[in-house]
Amino acid sequence: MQTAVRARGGLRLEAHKERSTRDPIATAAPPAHAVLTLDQHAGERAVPIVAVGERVALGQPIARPSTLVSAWLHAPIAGEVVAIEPRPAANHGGAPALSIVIANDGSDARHRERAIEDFTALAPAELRQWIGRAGIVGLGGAGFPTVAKLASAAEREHLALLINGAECEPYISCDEMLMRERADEVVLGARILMHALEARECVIALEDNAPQAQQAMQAALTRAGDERLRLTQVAAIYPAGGERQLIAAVFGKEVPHDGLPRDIGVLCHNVATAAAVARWVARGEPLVSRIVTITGAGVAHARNLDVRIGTPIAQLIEECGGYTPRITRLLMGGTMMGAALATDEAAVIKTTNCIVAASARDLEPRQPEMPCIRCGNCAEVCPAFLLPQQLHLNAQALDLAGLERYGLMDCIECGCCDYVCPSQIPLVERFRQAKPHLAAHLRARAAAQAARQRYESRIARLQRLEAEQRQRLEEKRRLARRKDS
Amino acid sequence: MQFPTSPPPHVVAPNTVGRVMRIVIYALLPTIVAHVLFFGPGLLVQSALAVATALAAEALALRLRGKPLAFYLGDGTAIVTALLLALCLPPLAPWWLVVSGTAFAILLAKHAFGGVGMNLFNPAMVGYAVLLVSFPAQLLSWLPPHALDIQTAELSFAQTAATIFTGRLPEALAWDAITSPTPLDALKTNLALGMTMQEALANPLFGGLGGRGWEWVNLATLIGGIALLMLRIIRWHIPVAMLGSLALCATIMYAVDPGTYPGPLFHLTSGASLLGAFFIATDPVSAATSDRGRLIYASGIGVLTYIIRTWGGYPDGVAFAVLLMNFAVPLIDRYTIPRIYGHAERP
Amino acid sequence: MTELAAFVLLLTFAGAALFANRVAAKQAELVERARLIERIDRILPQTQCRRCTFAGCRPYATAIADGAADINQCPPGGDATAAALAALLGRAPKPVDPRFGTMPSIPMVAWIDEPACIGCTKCIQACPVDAIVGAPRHMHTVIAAECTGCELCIPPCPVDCIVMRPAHELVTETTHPSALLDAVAS
Amino acid sequence: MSSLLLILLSAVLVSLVAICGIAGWRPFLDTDDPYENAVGLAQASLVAVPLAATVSWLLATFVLVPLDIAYLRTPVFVAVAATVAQLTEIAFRRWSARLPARPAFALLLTANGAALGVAFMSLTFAQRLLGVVLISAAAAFAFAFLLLATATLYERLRYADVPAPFRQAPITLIAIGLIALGCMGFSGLIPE
Repeated sequence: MQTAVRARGGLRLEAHKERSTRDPIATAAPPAHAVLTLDQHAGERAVPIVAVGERVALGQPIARPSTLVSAWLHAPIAGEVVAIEPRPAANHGGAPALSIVIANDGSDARHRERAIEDFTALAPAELRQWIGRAGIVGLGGAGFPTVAKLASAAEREHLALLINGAECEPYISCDEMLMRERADEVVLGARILMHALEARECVIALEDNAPQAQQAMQAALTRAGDERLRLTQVAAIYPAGGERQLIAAVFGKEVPHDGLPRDIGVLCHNVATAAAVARWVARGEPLVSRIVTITGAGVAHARNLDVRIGTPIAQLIEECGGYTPRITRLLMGGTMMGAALATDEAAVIKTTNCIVAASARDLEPRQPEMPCIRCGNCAEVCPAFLLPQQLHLNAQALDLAGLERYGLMDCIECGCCDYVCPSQIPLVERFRQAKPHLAAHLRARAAAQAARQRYESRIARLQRLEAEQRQRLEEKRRLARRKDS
Repeated sequence: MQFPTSPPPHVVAPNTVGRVMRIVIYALLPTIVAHVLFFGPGLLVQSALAVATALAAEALALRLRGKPLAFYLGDGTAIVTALLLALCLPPLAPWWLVVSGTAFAILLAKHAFGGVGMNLFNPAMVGYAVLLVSFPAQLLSWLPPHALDIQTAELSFAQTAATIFTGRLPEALAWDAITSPTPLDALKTNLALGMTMQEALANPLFGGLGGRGWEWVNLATLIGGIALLMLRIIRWHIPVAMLGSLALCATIMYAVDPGTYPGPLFHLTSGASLLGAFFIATDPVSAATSDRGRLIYASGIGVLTYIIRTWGGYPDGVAFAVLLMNFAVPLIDRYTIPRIYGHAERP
Repeated sequence: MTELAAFVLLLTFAGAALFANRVAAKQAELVERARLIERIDRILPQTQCRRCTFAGCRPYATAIADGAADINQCPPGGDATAAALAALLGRAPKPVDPRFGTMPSIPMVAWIDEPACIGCTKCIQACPVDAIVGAPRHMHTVIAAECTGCELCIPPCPVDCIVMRPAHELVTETTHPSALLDAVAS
Repeated sequence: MSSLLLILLSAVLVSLVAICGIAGWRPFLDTDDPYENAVGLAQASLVAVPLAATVSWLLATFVLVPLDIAYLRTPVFVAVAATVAQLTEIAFRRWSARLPARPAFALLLTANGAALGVAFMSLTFAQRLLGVVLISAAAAFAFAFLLLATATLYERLRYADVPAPFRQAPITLIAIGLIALGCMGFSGLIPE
């Protein structure tokens, strides 16, 4: 294995992973009530296909995708649908969103789906369609429906599949534990995805601070004996696991700002997504559970749990020994990009990779804000090579032309600039506030341009028709005159 | 259970402007110590005066502008400005010079532009340049360093303070007897008088590298500067580009005519070269912002410094060069916006 | 003699300067009007709604350039457009004159109650941006993402089956033509 | 030298006030961005100033002096600068991407060309044609650089939290004053 590759920019952060990786993954008890938010993936909300009072089996589909960019939902427990109503949702920071609530009957009766012995027997298109039925979404955090991602790159030649095991955010260790304990699943999933995409090679990337995961993966690769797959180490520099950053580090190519990875012949999936694909295809298990890291000084026993989707977060905390008195904040995701939850009643969703029960020690309090001193630390760490200080100036004045020029839309909100700012300016927050304004402006401009074009082509068409009509009239008159004479 | 929420990121580095400025002040300590060793305790009086004036002016400006006093006074930027200005002044310069220069720097060069983070020009250099063009005689009469063999009067701390405040030397001492030009000044004057380089450098003012005493002050500055680099308070671009372009100019001209132009080592260890490269040009507020921009900005300072030192009317050009390049910074910034990830071209 | 020479010379140069001025002015006149109309048109929202009393955004832009219309006649653009026009033309900004109509607080697009549509094509002819599709005696429909909300299709409809509805209900990321095309292509 | 610098800075200041300070008064039709306007004006000056200076020198040397009417130098120069400005306008309209606006473009260019050009005439090393071409080209470059730098400086000042009494003109003047302070470092560089 060669030395670790890295992309430009980024930060070396304290990983905080040792607490949660001491114990092996434990299986959390199925919840008494599972709450499944209908919009827990990117794209459009799913549509319920069960009614209140209906009995469902574990793994039975309960909501179907509404559009092409949407995903199936499956029952994570067997029992009765008791409500379809707004419930606190983790993807809304704890605010209520329409959810299906299932009461557990304790039987775990399974809804049987066929398991595919030999996935290579299926045609790639057929396999892609089959994967779509599993309700799998990007488990790294973005939650983009996997089937839509596969469709976006289908039929492209010489595609490289990138399996993202670079878990760069502090505190999160679910992918590392997955690779340590279920490496074979990851490798199988990668091979299935390769077949579905007709990819020519597959790179599995993981950070150089996870030697045990690396050994496990290497062993699994050897067992699989598939030459097309290889392992690559990336330097543990946040945000190494960002899709665009990882592609730049591994392939030395940048994704065009207005394009997708497929445009440079790459498709990126998270390791957990690959494992979920493997479970579905090989065992017929849809996405009804995932590994969640429970950590932070605010919880008694930090560890990784294999959790049913829809389990209330409060229950997971209980399984980890409950809160310690030091708890101050509850985060879903890591400390850099994670969202603060207002309540622990919210349930685990498909993209919940980590719950940080944070104490004051985990969170460095922000000092009062000073004016920017243009030190340039932010530009040095920006993985998108932006000048955050200039963006900040333009965001303060809401100068849309300036924001466009300095590339606000290319900001990935990783928080590196915010982290290093000596003036303690909440840059990411400012950028997030300014983005909708700029997006609306750009949309309006594009719409006006399109409307203008259509208006002009319509005018031109009408003029052409009128001219043609006049010409035809002339012709007829001439003919009539000739007949007369 | 309910929890308060806050926007991400939920952790930030424990770094503040105040911490950055504190480290800069500590990094100036070697220079200050060397300065006091070679030029007597004048600098201590000047620094105290300058810092007091800077804080008073800052407080006045903040009060007038209705900003929180304690918060901004604590950031240390005014103290750094005051110390840099004091380091540039002759140790026995009269008190009103220090006070007016510092007040000008803080009030006009800093707060008129909007205070910390907004000043287009380096306040310390504005203060110094104003004093230099207004009172050249006072600004150019330095003390000879103690390392010289020539008989110099050792002024005690009390005598120094008295001289600074009253403008009168202790009895039995005359200004002419104790002042001496800076090495850059002396070299320039003597060369202008028609001396050869050897004759000019035969003056006891000059040591192994640059001016005697001065070379040690500059080496102390280098130590402080390297500390700043290692603590990542500043980055290499500005010092390297400025010293590099200065040395390059000096080397070229030295190669052309060693009899008229002193070599690169002399330039690097004379005047405010090192102080400028590590402490003045690196002031982030008035410097260019991207790496490429900083290289251009600092190379410009190096070249202008050399031009002004060699052919201009003033012995040292760092202050003017910094001000001129400060002026060019917005233009440099405009043309050195880095390429954004995923874009083929720079915006 | 020298005085005379001086006089002649001065006159010559003054004449040359004036002549150059005339040439430049004449050349400028033609180009400047076209360029100014273009710039005004860029600022207008391209709704093509005719509330300004002109036949579209470009005719209104031409009228402004020729001094035949004021800058405050565009309700869809609102005060922001009026201010941008004022800045462009170096005039004092003024708010939009309410006599030219008002706009709903959120963007609206036309929506055809399809069962009621009799397929008369009158709305298709009225739409200034070709955002309505349909054939004679067949149901028509509005491409919501391309509708500018000009309301010009409402009066011609003989069965009053067109209503304005909030844009956000009808235009979503996934119903936008480009998203659909993407999805179909994949 | 310092007087030339002073004239340069004044020309920059006047141009900048015209571009940024007066509503609807921009040298170019295509843009209302002060910086873009400054770029266009700088480009035009790079053409017009050396051209005007050269033509006037030729006229002065071969017409005015032989005819013994050298006292007409200044009015002739102004007329030449005006003509050159108009010609530049015509050329710009035809070949440049930027479109000059009337009357701002020609007036600014005339004023700058005349102010700088008249100043060269009194310089000792402007006695020869080469001297005039060089010094006017150098002055045009200096003008272009100063104008662009001041225009970007002005843009940055827009975002600065400048105290109310200092906003706009006062702070611009202070900034120009500090630039002049920096330029004093050049004193003694070129003998008067």
